[in-house]
Amino acid sequence: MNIDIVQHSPALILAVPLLFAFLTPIVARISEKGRDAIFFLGLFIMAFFVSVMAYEVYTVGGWSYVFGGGTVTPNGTGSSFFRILFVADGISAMASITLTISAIGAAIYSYKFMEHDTGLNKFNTLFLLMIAGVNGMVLTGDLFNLFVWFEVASVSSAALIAFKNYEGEAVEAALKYMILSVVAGLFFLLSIGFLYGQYGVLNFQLLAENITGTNLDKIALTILVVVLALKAGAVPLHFIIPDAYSMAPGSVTAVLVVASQAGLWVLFRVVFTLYGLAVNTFTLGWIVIVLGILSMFIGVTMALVQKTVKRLMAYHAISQTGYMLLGVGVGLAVLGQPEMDIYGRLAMEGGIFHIINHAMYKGLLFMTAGVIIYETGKRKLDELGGLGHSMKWTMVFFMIGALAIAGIPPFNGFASKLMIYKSVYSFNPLLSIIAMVVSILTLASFVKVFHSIFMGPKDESVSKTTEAPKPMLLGMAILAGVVILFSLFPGLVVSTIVEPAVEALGVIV
Amino acid sequence: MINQLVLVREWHPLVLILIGLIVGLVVYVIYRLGNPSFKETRYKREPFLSGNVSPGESKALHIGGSNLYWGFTRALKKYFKPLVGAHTGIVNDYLYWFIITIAIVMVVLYFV
Amino acid sequence: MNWEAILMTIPYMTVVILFMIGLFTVLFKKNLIKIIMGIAIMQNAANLFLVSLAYRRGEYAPIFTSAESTEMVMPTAHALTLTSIVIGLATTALLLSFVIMIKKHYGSINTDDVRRCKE
Amino acid sequence: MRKPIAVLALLILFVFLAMGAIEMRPFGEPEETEMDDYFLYDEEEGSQAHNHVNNVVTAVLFDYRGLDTLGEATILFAAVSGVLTVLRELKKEGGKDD
Amino acid sequence: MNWKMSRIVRTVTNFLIVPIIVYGIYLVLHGHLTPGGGFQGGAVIASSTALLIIAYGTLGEHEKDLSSVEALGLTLFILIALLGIGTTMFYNFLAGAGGVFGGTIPEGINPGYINTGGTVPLMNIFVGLEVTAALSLIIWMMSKETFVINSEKKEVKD
Repeated sequence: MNIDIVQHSPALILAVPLLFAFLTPIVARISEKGRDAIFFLGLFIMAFFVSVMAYEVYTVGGWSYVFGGGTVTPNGTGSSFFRILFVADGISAMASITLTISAIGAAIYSYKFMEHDTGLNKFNTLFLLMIAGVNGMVLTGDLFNLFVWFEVASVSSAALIAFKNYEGEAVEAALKYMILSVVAGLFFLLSIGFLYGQYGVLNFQLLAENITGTNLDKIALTILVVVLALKAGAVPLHFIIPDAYSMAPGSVTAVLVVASQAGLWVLFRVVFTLYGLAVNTFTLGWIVIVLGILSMFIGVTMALVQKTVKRLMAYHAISQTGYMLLGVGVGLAVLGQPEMDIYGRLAMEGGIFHIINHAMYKGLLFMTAGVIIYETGKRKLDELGGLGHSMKWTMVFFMIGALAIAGIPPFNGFASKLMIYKSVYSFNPLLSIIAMVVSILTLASFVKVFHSIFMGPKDESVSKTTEAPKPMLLGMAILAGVVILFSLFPGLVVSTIVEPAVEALGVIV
Repeated sequence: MINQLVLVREWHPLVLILIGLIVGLVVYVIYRLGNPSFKETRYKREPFLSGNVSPGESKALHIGGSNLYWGFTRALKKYFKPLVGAHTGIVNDYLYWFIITIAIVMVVLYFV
Repeated sequence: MNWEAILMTIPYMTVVILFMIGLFTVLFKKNLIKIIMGIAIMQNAANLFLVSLAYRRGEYAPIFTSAESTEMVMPTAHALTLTSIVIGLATTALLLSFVIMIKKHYGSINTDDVRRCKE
Repeated sequence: MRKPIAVLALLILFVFLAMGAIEMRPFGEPEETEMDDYFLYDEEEGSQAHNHVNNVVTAVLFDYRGLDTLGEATILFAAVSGVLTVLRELKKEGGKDD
Repeated sequence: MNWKMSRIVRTVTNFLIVPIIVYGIYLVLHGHLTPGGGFQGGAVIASSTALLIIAYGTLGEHEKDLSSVEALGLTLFILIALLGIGTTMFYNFLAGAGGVFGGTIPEGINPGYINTGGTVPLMNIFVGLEVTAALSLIIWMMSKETFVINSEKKEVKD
């Protein structure tokens, strides 16, 4: 039997974490070491398949994987569209790469971080399930299958948020997250019903051929956009995000950021691939832009008044999501206007480049916050201080993350933000200025965090704390290394990873 | 093509790091030019608190967290008060926002 | 006014009304258990919608024991409904377990009291 | 104050969804049935040859849309793991918090 | 503390459980021929667990066993799906091959033969296993957390 793992890699990316998640409860009965071993084994096998798929996508091109089809077809023909398809293209490759790096960093970090907790079998299982859910969301080419993986990601993230069940706030955050996700998921199901009832198909490509922009299409589109914006955490649907990010265990939060971004990837797929020019893209683009501007501004101003570390960072995550929405919204608004196309493309490249940058440095920042809570047991900014004396490496990692998120020149945050500023300026100068103001406020906010956590005199409470354990430092170092790598070679990253993703959305000049 | 334009010609991270190193070198040279006869004594480093005794190295000297942008948030109280007030923590309110957003987007998409 | 065409949309109107009842419950009831009941009503509305999309007038269940392939209703929507029923069950179970824990920690299941995470 | 706005939004939503329901195709007369007819009957292979199973819904559930079923079973598994996680014994006092 | 219902209820439960489980297994095994399948059959079998919990007030210390059974069912399910990877994942490689569940079905209306369907009946069985264990666990965890503990408290008070 001759198996071509390159062709099968999209399916295996999904199947491997699922298989290892299912094996975890069985192996855990035999030995705890074995449980941890298969946890990491699953992640590394998945990383291998992700790199195989990404290499093929970037060198040769994308393909569709037909589940249960008699043969592997290069781009899906005829009846194979009636089965479930997985699409290996620039978008899914980039999203999977982002997820894999974050997940490996977070997994190594959590090896030590979760040590004092009970119920680690479930933690490992749910962690792998969440990764599988996010992978399924970004890879799938079928509307109902998208709903299924959306729910997998929601259920497992909610369970992970409530992992610290001895804290009432954690359960409360998980409950709110779950209620909002379930209600959103039901709206999603309703819009799937509208589209299926009209066209009798569920595949993205077949739907895109059929959609003409009738009233029913518009209703379905509205629901899809708002639901996916909720998953991504855009203002005014962001309320669950700070709760969830701040109450989840520190190691999970880095992956939760990527799980939220999966909503963003799917949103781009829906508005570009599924609808495209069938609806008024100018209006739709402005809706996305307004959501982005609101997220940016309200996120950052809410962050200024926060009093706990992780909540503050969660509001910054919302604010950074605004940049991505802004970039892609501008790209959408100018879709079909040839004279503006070049700026639209640049804006989209900036927005999409910002996604992977944000996943890296925000994951890093959440991990440093986790270290601080792990070592001191305090989460309020007022109670902290002087930790720079005892946690040198954590401080360095925090500084890398903070400078990157604030868009200070040599770092990768600046590269993507500059692309957004430049292109958005030629679309509408005011939007660009707002984006810059938000960037300044971000810097101000992180100066505050840095000052109140790491600066200050050395006293007894500081001398009790020690540097974070080695596995946690390694987990942070992986993400910090990626941030520095992206900072040094932004041109290379944009031309290899980001451009195929933009092309996969069908925006080719 | 655009990326080359933006990322390479206008700025390049390596160039910026180089500039940073040069600036660091200049700073170091200026630092070396300082008067080497400076002797650090107790009174030269301590803050002047109108003749009061300095509290020394303690938490009291550290301005932390919520005090740092006190003036800023107070000046913009009119903006912050309704904004913070909107985050009520009641799950029904969050659902209201969800429904309101759907309704607004639906009206906008339908009529514009 | 084409009354017959409107009559043909009564199943869909039922779905919309049922969905709205569920949504109303979710929005305006303060008891967490009632909110979950509202979610269950919405789930049933969505399932009903999918099943009603599958129907073709005068045709039979898609099983070859009793019907020819030319006289069967559409099978996909039935499969989707089965999937969404199980999804609904799983999410409801998780929500209820959260509520049990909330009751333990907060001593109340009124949403006005369950608001330690705010601002 | 938010409640009246929410009621208004709910009404707007109701109007739009009802409009959508009226614009839907008539009940029981689907127009586009290419996908479902392929599951029931195939010109080349014959009706049952390619779904291998008498019960077409099961064929769709486990063969054509098998991945959905895997996902659905996964959700159940995740929910059970979640229930076991949330309802596990609360951590005892002592030890490092968080 | 062992809380249980009256002897009548327990005896009736003992008699009822067998037909419930048999009916559930029937639904699972005939999933590819008649309405039903892994989920429905599993739910029916799990209802017997609910009956046991109500009658006897306990399910014993079997949480880990049930969890393992559930995981085992899913593992076998995904392995069956992966075995089709000679062509693609979820390919029905057993159908028509003549082996286990490999019979061919005649054209048109037929009474239904159980030895057909390829991987579909196998997947039904594994999903049935998973659903049985999963629903039993959910029911047991929730009743342990709510009514079993509350009734124990009541007994202590008396």
